[in-house]
Amino acid sequence: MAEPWFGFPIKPVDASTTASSVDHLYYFLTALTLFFTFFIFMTIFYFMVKYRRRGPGEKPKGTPTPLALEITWTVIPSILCAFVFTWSSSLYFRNSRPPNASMEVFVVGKQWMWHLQHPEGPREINELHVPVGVPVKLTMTSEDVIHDFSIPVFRIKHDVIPGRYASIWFQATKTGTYHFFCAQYCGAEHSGMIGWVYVMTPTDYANWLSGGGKNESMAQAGERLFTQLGCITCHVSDGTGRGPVLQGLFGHPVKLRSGETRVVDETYVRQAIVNPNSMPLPNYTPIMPTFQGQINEEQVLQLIAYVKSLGTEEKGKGK
Amino acid sequence: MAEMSASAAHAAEHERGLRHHFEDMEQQHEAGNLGMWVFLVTEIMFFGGLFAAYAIYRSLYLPGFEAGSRLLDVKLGATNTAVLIGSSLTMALAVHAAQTGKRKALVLFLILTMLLGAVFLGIKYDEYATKWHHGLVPGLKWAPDEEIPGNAPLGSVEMFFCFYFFMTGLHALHMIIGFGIMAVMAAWAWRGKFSPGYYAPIEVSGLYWHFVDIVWIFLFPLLYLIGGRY
Amino acid sequence: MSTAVLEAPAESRVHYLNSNYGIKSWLLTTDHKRIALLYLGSITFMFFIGGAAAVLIRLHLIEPTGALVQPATYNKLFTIHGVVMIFFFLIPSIPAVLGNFLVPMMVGARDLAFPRINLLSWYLYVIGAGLTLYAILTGGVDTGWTFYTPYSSTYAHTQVIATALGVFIAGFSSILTGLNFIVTIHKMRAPGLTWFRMPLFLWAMYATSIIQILGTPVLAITIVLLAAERLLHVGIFDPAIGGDPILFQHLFWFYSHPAVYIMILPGMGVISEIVACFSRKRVFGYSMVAYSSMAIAVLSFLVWGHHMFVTGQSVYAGLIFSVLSFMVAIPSAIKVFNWTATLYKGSISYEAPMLYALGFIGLFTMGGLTGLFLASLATDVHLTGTYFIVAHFHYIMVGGAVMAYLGGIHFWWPKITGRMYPDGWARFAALIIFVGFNLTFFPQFVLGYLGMPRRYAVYPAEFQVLNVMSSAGASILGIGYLIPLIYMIWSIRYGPVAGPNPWGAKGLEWETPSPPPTENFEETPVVTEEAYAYAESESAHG
Amino acid sequence: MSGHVVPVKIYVAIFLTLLALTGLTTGVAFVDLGAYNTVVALVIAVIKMLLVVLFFMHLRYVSNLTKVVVLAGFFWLAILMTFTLSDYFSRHWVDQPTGWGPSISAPPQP
Repeated sequence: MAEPWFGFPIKPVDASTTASSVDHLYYFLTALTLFFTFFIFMTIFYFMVKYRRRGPGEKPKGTPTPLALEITWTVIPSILCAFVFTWSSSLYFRNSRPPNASMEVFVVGKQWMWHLQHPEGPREINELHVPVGVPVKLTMTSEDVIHDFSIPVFRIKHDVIPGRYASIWFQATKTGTYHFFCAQYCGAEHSGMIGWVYVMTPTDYANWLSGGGKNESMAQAGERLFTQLGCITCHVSDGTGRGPVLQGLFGHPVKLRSGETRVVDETYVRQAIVNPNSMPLPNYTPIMPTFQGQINEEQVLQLIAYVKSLGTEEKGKGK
Repeated sequence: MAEMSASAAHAAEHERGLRHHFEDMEQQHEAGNLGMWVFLVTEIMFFGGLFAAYAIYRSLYLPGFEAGSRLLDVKLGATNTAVLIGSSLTMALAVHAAQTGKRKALVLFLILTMLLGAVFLGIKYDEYATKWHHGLVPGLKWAPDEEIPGNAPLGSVEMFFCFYFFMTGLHALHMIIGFGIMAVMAAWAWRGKFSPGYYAPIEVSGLYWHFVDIVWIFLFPLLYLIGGRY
Repeated sequence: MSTAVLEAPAESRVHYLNSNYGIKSWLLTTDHKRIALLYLGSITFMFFIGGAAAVLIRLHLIEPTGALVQPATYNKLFTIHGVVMIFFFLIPSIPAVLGNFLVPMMVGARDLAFPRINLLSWYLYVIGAGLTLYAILTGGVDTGWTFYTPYSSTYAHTQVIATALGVFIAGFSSILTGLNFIVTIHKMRAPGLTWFRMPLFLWAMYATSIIQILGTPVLAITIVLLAAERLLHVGIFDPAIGGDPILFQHLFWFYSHPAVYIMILPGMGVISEIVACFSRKRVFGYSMVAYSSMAIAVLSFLVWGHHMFVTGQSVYAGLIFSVLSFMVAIPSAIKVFNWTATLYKGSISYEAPMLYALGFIGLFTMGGLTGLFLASLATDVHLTGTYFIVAHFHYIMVGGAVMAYLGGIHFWWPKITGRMYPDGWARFAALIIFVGFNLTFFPQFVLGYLGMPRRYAVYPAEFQVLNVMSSAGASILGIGYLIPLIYMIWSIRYGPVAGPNPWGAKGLEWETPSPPPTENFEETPVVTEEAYAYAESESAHG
Repeated sequence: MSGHVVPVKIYVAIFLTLLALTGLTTGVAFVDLGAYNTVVALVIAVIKMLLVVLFFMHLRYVSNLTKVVVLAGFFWLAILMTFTLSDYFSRHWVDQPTGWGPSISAPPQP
C-alpha cells in the first residue's frame, strides 16, 4: 500500500479526497524540516571549521548580542508557525465537515475485531466494502476498551470509545484493496485488529450489496427489537403513550427538564436507551427502565437506525 | 573570577538547631518555610486533579450529584467544619506560644489540636459507618436502601459517592498524617527542643495543618451544601 | 592537560569520596554528591533494563510475524521499556544525577537546602523502581506506559497496581528533588550570584523543578484514582457509571506532556554549559536562553491536548491546543539559534562532551521540527498513533535528552571522579551513537507516514524493509551505549588524574578541587562577574 | 529569627468570623437561589480560605516570594480546570458538523 520510490516504500497511496490535501501540508512541513535541519547543520559545520581552536591559550573576543537578531529569529519561526497553523486548521475543519448525502456504515470495535454493518443489512467482520466516489460516514463505538479506526490511505483515523459515538468520513478516489488498522493499543491481540477496505466501482458495490441474499436492513432489525423489548408499548405513534412520540424526532432539538436543549442525534438516542433517567424530559415521568447490559452496541445501533427511519428533518437542506 | 570571602567563618557559631550547610538561622528558617509552601503547592495540585474531575462530572450529571449530596448529613458536616476551624485556631495559638517561648502552652495547644483532629476523624468514621449501613459505598457495598431524592439516575449517584469517598478519604489520610506530626511536635516541645529562636518545625507543621483545614473548607460546600436542599 | 603536577595532592587530599568508607557511609549519607552517585548507579541499572527491553523489541520486529515472542509478551516488553525509561531513567536522569551534584556547587553552597529530604527522595526512587521491577518479574504489565483506561482499569490482567504504585512513589522522589532545587536556588546562592549571573544550567534546573512541582501531583492523583478503580471495580473513569475515559487522558497528559520538558530542559542546560566552554564564549543571547527556559516551563502546561486530537476531544479545544503547541516551539527554536550563534568567532575544540553537544543540537532540531507535524491538526490525524510518533519522541528523548545526559556525564566526569576517561574512545562512542541513532529512528518516520501503527507485535509484510533497517541501527546504537559504560568504569581506577579544571571551564564548580571536598568549598565563594566570562573583553550586556 | 508574632486577639477574631461564615454558608444552602447557591457557597469558601491563609498561615506577613509561590499554585490549578473544562463545554457546540443528510438511504446510483 505504499507507492515505491525507486523500489523503496516512502509514501502511502492516496486514495481519498482528503489524502492529497493532507499530503501537500505534509510536503511543506517536510521541506521546512529539511531546510532548517540543513541550515543548522551547515552553519555548525562551517563554524566548526572556521573557528576551530588554533592554540591552547587562545582567547576569542566577545561578541555582543544584537537585539535585532534575537527578534528576527523569534519572529520568523512565529510567522511560519502561524502560517502552518492556519493552513492545517482550515484543512482539519474542512475535512471534518462532510458533504451531504453521505452513505453511512456503523462500526463497533471489540477486543479484537471490527464489526461493521451497512444500513441495508449486510454485516462484515474486519472488512469494509464501499463504493468509489461516494462520501461515506462511519459511526463508531466500542464494546470494551478504546480502539482507533485508522485508514492510512485515506489519511483519516479516530478513536473508538466505549459509551459514545465518534464519526469520520471519507470519499474514496481509487478502487482497490487497502488496510485499515486499530491504532490505539487495546490489549493482547491489538496488532491483529487489522482489516481490509474494498473500494469498488458503484456497480460492483451494488452487486455486492444485493449478493448477500435476503438481508434484513438495520432499521428492520431495529423495529423487531423495538417490539421485542416492549418499547412499543409506551412510545406510541399517536401520542397517547407514556413515552414521547418518536416519529419525526430524529434531528430535532428537544428541551430537557434541566432547561438544556439537545439535538436528537445518535449519541442522544444511545443515552436515552442505556441511561434514560440521566436526561429527564419535562412532560414525562422518568419511568423508562435502563437497557444497559441487556442489549449490545450493535443492537443499540439497530434501534438508532429504526428511530432514524421514523423520519428526520433534513438538516442540511438549506445549504 | 570568584574570590573567597574572608568573612564567612560558619564553623564558629553553631546556634542550637542550625544545620551545618546553612549560613545562619535566618537563611535556614526562610528555606524551611519556603520549602513547606512549595510542598503545599504540590498538595494544591494533588487535590486539584480531583476537584477538576469533580467539576466536570458535576456539570455532566447534575441530578445525580445533587441527589447524592442530599443523602449526606449536613449537620455532621457543619459540626466537623467547626471542629476543624477550632483545631486551626489551637494550631495558630501553638505557633504563637512557640514564638513567645511558652513551653507548657505550646504542648497544651498541640494536644488540643490533636484532640480536635481526633473528634473530626471520629465524626467522619460515624458518617462512613452510616453510609456503609445504607449500602452507599461504591465498589465495596453498593446497594442503596434509601430512596434516591428526585429519582436521579443511580449511576450518577454512584459517581457522586466515588468522589465523596475519594475526596474525604484522601483528606482524612492527610488528617491522620497531620495527627502523627503533631504527636512528634508535642513530644519535642515537651522536651524543650524549641525556643523563640528556633521553632521552624512547629511553624511548618502548622502550615500543613491549616492547609488540610482549607481543603475541608472547600469539601464541605462542594459535597454537602450545593445539592439543592431547599 | 597539565595533570601531572596535581597528581600527588589529589591522592592524599581528603575529599567527598574518601572522607569515610563503608556501606553505611553511603546509604546514610546526606552529601548531595554521594546521593548523586547513588542515583547514577541506580539510574544506569534501570537504563540497561529498559535498554534490554528495547533490544528485544527491535529483534522481535525483524520478522513481520514477530521473530521472538508472543504478542502478549511483546506488549509487556514495550510497556516495560516505556515505564522504565520514562519514569526511572529520563525523568530523574539529569536532575537527580548532574543536578544533585552540581546545583549546590554552582550556587556556591555546601549542600542542598534539605539534605535529608534529598536522601529520602533517593530511597523513594529505589522503592518505586523496586516495585516496578517486582511487577515485571511477577507477570509484567501490558498497558503501555500511558495506562489508558478502561483497558488499564478493567480489562488488563497484569500487574497494573504494583506498577502504578511504583510510578506514584517515584513521582514523590521527583517532587522532592524539584522542591529541594527551588529552595536551594532561591535561598542559598552565594554572595554576588544574582539571577542573571547564574549559569544557564541552573536556570534550566529551576524551570524543570517548577514543572516537577506543579505537574507531578496531578499524575499522582490520577494514578491513585486508577489503582482505586482497579481495586474496587468502580471509579470515576468507569464508563458503566458515566465515567469518561478521556478525562483520564486529560489528567494524565496534564503531567505527561510537561514531563517531556522535565526530560529535555535539563539537557538544554547541559548543552549551554558545554557549548560555552568548548567554544570559549559566553552563551549567545544569555538572557533569551534563560527566559526561554521559563517560557517553556509555563507553556508546556498549556499544550497537553495535542495528544488527544483524535480522541473525540472538542474541535475547539483541539484548535486552542494546536495553536499553543506551535507557540511552545518558538522558545526551543530560540535556544537552537543561540547555541549555534555561540560558536560564531569562538575558539572551538572537539573533546567528547562537545561532540555530544553538537549532536544534540542537530538531533534536537530534527526532533523539534517533526513536532510541528504533530502540533498541526490535519497532519496529526494521519500521523498520531503511528511510528511517526515513536520516531519524533525518540529524536527528542534519545537524540536530545540522552545525548545531553551523556555529554554532561563526560563533561563533569573529571569533577565527579577526579579522573579522565580516554577521550579518543569517548569521541568514537559519540560518533557510533550518533550514527546508530539515526539509522534506528529515521526509518520510523517513513514507517509512520506509511501508516504503520505503533505497539504492533506483528505487522503487514509491506513494512518489513524499514523495520529491518531500524533494527540494524538499534544494534549499532546498543553497542554505542556499552562503550562508555566500559571506559568510564575503567577510568575510575586507571584514568589519569584530572585536576580541578581540565577543560579550562568557568563556573564555581571548577574552582574547587576534583573530587570536591565534602563541604564543596573551603570558604563561601563570592561571585563578582557574569557566567561564562571566557572571552577577553566580554561586552557585559546580553 | 524574624517570625511575625500575631496578637492572640486577631486569631480569636478570625476564628469567630470563620465560625460565623460556616453558619452562614450552611443556612444559605437551604434557601433557593437557583444557580447562585453554588456561587455563594464557593465565594464564602474562598473568603474562609483567604482568612486562614492570610492570618493563621501568616501569608500576610511573609515575603513576596512566598506569595508568588502560592499564587502560582492557584494559577496552575486554574490552567488545569479551565483547559479541561473548555473541552467538555465546547464538545456539543459542533458535535455533529452540519451537513449530515438523512443517511439511511443507499448510495446514489450512478
